[in-house]
Amino acid sequence: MSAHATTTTPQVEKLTIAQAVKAALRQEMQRDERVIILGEDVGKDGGVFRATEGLLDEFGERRVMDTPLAESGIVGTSVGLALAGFRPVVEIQFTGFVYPALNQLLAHVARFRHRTFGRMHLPMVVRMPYGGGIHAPEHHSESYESIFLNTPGLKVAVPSNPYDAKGLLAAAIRDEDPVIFMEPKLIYRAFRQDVPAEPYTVEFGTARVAKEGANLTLIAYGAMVRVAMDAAEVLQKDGVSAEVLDLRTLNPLDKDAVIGSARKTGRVVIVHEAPRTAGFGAELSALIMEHALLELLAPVQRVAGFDVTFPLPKIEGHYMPSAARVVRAARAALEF
Amino acid sequence: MSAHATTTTPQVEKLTIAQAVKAALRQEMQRDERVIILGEDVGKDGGVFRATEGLLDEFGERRVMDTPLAESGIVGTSVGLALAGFRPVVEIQFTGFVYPALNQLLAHVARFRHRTFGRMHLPMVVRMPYGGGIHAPEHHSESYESIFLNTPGLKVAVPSNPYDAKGLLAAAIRDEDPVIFMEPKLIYRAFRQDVPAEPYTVEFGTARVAKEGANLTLIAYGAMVRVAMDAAEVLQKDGVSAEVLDLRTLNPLDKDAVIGSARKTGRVVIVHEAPRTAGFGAELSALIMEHALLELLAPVQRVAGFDVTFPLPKIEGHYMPSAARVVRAARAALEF
Amino acid sequence: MPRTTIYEAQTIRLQILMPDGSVDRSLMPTVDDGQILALYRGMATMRAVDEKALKLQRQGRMGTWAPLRGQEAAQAGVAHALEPEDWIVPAFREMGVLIMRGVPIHHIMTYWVGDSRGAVHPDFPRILPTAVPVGSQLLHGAGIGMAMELRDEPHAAVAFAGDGASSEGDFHEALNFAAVFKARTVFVIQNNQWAISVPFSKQTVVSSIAQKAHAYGLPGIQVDGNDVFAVYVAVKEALEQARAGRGPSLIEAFTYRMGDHTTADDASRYRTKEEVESWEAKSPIARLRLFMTAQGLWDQAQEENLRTEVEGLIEEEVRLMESRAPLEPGSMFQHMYADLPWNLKEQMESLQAEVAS
Amino acid sequence: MPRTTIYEAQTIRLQILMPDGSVDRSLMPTVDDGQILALYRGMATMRAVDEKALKLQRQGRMGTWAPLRGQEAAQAGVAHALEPEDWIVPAFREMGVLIMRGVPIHHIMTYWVGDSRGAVHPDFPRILPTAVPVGSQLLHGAGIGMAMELRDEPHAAVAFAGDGASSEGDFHEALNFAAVFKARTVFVIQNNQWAISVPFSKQTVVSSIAQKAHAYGLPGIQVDGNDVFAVYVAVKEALEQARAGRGPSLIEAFTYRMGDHTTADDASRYRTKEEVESWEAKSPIARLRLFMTAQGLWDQAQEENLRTEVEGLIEEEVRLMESRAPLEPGSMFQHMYADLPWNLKEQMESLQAEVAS
Ligand SMILES: Cc1ncc(C[n+]2csc(CCOP(=O)(O)OP(=O)(O)O)c2C)c(N)n1
Ligand SMILES: Cc1ncc(C[n+]2csc(CCOP(=O)(O)OP(=O)(O)O)c2C)c(N)n1
Ligand SMILES: [Mg+2]
Ligand SMILES: [Mg+2]
Repeated sequence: MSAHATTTTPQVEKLTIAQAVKAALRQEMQRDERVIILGEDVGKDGGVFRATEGLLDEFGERRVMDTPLAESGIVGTSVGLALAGFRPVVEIQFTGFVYPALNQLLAHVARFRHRTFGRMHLPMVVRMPYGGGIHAPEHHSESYESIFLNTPGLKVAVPSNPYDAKGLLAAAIRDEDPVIFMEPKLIYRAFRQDVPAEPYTVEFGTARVAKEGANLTLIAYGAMVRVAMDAAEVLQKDGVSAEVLDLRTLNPLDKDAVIGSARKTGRVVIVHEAPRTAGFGAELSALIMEHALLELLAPVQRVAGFDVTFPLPKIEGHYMPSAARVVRAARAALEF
Repeated sequence: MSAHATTTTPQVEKLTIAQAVKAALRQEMQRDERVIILGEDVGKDGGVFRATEGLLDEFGERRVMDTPLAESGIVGTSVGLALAGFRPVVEIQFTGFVYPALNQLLAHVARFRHRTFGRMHLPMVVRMPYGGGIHAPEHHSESYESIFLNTPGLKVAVPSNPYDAKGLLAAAIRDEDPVIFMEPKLIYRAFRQDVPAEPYTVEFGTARVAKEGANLTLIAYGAMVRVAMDAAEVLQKDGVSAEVLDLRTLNPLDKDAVIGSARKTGRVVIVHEAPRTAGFGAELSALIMEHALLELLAPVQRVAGFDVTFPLPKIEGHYMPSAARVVRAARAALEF
Repeated sequence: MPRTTIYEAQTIRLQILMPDGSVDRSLMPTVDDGQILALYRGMATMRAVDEKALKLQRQGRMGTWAPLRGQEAAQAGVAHALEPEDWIVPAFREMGVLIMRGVPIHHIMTYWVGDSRGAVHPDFPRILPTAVPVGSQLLHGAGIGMAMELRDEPHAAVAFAGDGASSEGDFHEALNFAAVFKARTVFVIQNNQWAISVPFSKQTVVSSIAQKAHAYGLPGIQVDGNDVFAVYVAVKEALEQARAGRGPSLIEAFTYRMGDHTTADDASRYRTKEEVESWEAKSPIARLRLFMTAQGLWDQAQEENLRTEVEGLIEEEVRLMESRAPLEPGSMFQHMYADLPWNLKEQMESLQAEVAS
Repeated sequence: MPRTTIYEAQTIRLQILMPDGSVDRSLMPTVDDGQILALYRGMATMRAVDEKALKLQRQGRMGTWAPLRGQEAAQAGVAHALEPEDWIVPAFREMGVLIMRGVPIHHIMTYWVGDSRGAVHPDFPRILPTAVPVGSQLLHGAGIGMAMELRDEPHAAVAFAGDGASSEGDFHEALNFAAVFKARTVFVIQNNQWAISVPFSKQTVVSSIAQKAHAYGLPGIQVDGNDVFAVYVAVKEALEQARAGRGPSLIEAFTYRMGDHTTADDASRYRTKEEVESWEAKSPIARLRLFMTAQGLWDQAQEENLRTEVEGLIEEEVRLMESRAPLEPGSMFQHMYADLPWNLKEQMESLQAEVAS
């Protein structure tokens, strides 16, 4: 499944997404001493999801910094660190706790290059686990990619598997511009995958065809790729060949892949966890219509989170987009 | 144009949008002593756009409060004030300065009713001038409605004229749920309109047909309604009858009006100032496709801000959607 | 005067009840035996609820739980100083305060099993829901205190947060707004030495949160947070000031989080057993028991009776919690707005169809 | 000890040069005549630029301008203490600092007419752009100071903000991060008594911003901000500490905004002429001139020469600013990312087609 670079004898290791994130952090820190990590509990504790485990021991307190509990402070000081030559990789503990940092992200991080006529820029990464489905407490299950996508100047990556997690994170760290890196915590440890032991990057703006298909396109990213794959399997049993497109980065977006697949199949279902209204599905849907209206055989369907506050664990299962929901939307598209 | 309530002898006054805002604030404060105003410079100075001028003198320091310079503080204390029985109307000086308050807005204001199983709720309004075109300094020209629209639990109103400004603001203040009230500063004083002197409300979720038309629908809100109207006039000269829909509130959205008009004309152009990608135009476009695909004669067009940081005054004119741009998009739809 | 002192002030630490159970009589509040017994009972109940919750969590019958073990005195002392009309603005570890205020334990647990019906209790309209986003609730406490001041209501709000929260910008804004608007608010910071794995020494270089009050012009005091009398006295005084419109205060209860941060945490990764043990010796419950025993107020038999009684109570509360009808999935739509807009209606209907099928 | 003092706070105010031009010799820094003349020249230039900008604005040749009149000593004192390798993190009223550091005046003006080519100057890569969102730049200053500390570079960052900014959460987070990470940062707060129409007394109930340092464990001092020597001494000392890795400091320059907040403001709506006049008597420029005259360093002829020279310089700078080729509309796309993604490329092309037609 992982279309990894064709090295001659690739040494591989079986990693979860969380481990792949850690591997990328470690290798990029080895490669480039300007790379530093800041966040809450990233030091001794190794991060609440253990994505920075062992890095303090390996790189020391000057490169792996437990900060005071203040997200604006973390992102804001990272701006200064980046301007002074570091390449900060920030961990925000959960997407629901990035809000205090939004002023820094929207008013400064996204704009430094533009506002200085290109003379200053911010090579920094803001990592954050996102999404629901793990029975976490309130405010721990958010998916707020929309904010970042309506903010020019940020890039947004959302890996769906260990291979991409490692390669996209390495690419993000090497990028000269700020990247929001959203990690699907639902599948942080859900499965392992062969991942090259060597450092490598996955290019931003290149979607991955997770499954080829002819009758219908399912577009997803992050944790929802698995849901889309499950749905595709169900549909296959009914003789429907669904293509599954994993966007990998939402900005830059692989427009050609999106439009191309939509044109090919004429039917599209978009899946994301964030609330439906003004979610990124709307952008994808609009874009497809703008470029493929005449090829569309049915309205582009959106399977998304409901327009509600993410519910507490007892009923969160009903919130999460499921394969069944995707299948239902696919049928609606097929029967339109 | 203003389809105001049919009172027998309506006493009217000619007001600008800024004056209409002030009139609504004043009358609602007279009606209900729980209504209080908080913000930066709202007192003696009467607000940097004079929307609260005279209110300190009339209602005193306990109801019109100049606060310390801290947006999170303003919104966060308003949450407490609302829980304890007040109806705070917050002024954020510019939309570009609401970011420090986003944690309070997204993590608390939008959710109090949901998180308390409906037992606590927040009748509060957050007013903010938005948008560009007035040669303001950096960070003073933002249009960030997208954030609020992907945040369930908030309502969002954007008046385009004095009549609606007064009626929608009165409705917002009387609403039991939190309302983001975005005021189009480009046209704060651009024109006057007859507005009833008496208090009245404009119902949320009811779009206004600013101009009836048959060949094409232009959908806009706030300052862009005028741009759409100008474009409609140009089109009229070419014999194209454009309908102009003024959304008035983006959440709740008048879906029937949007879909109805799209079905009727088959061609739609959406206009907004916010950056195009993941802007609210995407949601409208997706929604129209979902409900009117077969009636569409052309892809729904979006005329929006570019995907850039709002530029400094010298070139901001090139950023702002113009009637010419709308006309061009309309032609593209007509010639599709 | 070319080099002038423009500000001079001090920060005080208050302690009354020592770890050995002795007290400083000169500072001892006037509390009768019934009050002392109520404090002890409250603290014992908190401890038992905490232990039960951890047990339930291991059995898969409880969601994430944030143990309050070690902070019983800090919470009991505050709760005891409150009047029914005062407002409570908790962070997320204040189950002890709620228990002592009489909120049914099964109700509190309902929230922590992940059911929003437990978020707030209809009989306690002045107790706000748990606040997970660290620090932000302090502004709600400031705002409520502003409301009390604006209406000249003789009530106050107590707003809670931890040492970690003191680093957030909202801490700053809350204390400043409260001071500027003379909010009837008492800020209680339980400095339990840890913010998950980050020790207090990495939150700030100052050695007390109380001294941060100098930035805002409100009284700040540190109390031994494991000393229920010191907490009670300090909070009571601060509340009286606040209720009378004499302004807000900041109280730092210097205590220790004996347990893991939450059931999702493993504190042994980042702190030593020795440290934890050194604080065990300062136990808030044991020292009150020593005091009560020395006073002839308490004996082994009473202790055992209490334990049995509390355990029985908790079993019953767990039963009540678990016997509650399951939460309707559709409820997630119903409390978004006063009314149900078309998009939520559509989505609710589609979910209901899905659940039915 | 049941009631112990755990912290004793003191805040100092420093003043050297009095309004009448006399100085406290015991506190006077070692500055030679050349330095004094440079300070005066810098302040006079700031004043002249400010006046010119206001004139241009009235003629429609300048965008919104934030006059710094009254704050010349605060800015000159800081600028003079800086070394070329130090970083400058301005708010939005620090044109004076930039002028004294040698940033060409026409370049500074370019920004304020609304052209982003003036935001930062290629020869001054350590001067950050104007920060309009109040307070948030202080964190950038803290971060740069952290970088200097991490790399043990003997340089420091100076981060500016106003009294209003001290209420923002970012002020708190910046000072705390700086202290915790021993950032080589000096925070200079120009307390000019007003945040647009809100007086300092409504920002906070404390009487000095310097005393807020007690919350963070860093030295805080108030200086007479209209006294260029006091500002210079305090900042120089703080910078030396910072550069040597001995930690950050907070300096409050107590001064006054003599003009409107910006050209979009009318200060007569909210403050009295008497107040403004009372501060005119404390003028930073006049008192230095009195001092220099008393020292025999300055006379009327020199004053007139300087005025003529500065005016000529400014005319030339305005000419340079106004003769610059207009900004390309397409530039708005070019600096969003290192590369140009497809959406920006499409949008740029559509704009270029529009402009061409
Ligand atoms: C804004 C925000 N950032 C991060 C978190 C994750 N988090 C939850 S509790 C906690 C530590 C809180 O420490 P403290 O304030 O001392 O309270 P304590 O847990 O000790 O009671 C963190 C980092 C959060 N809930 N909110
Ligand atoms: C976050 C934010 N809120 C509000 C504003 C609008 N605003 C610009 S300057 C200003 C007052 C600033 O006062 P102060 O910090 O004392 O600086 P001064 O203007 O006196 O130099 C305000 C409210 C802003 N720019 N940024
Ligand atoms: Mg703690
Ligand atoms: Mg000021």
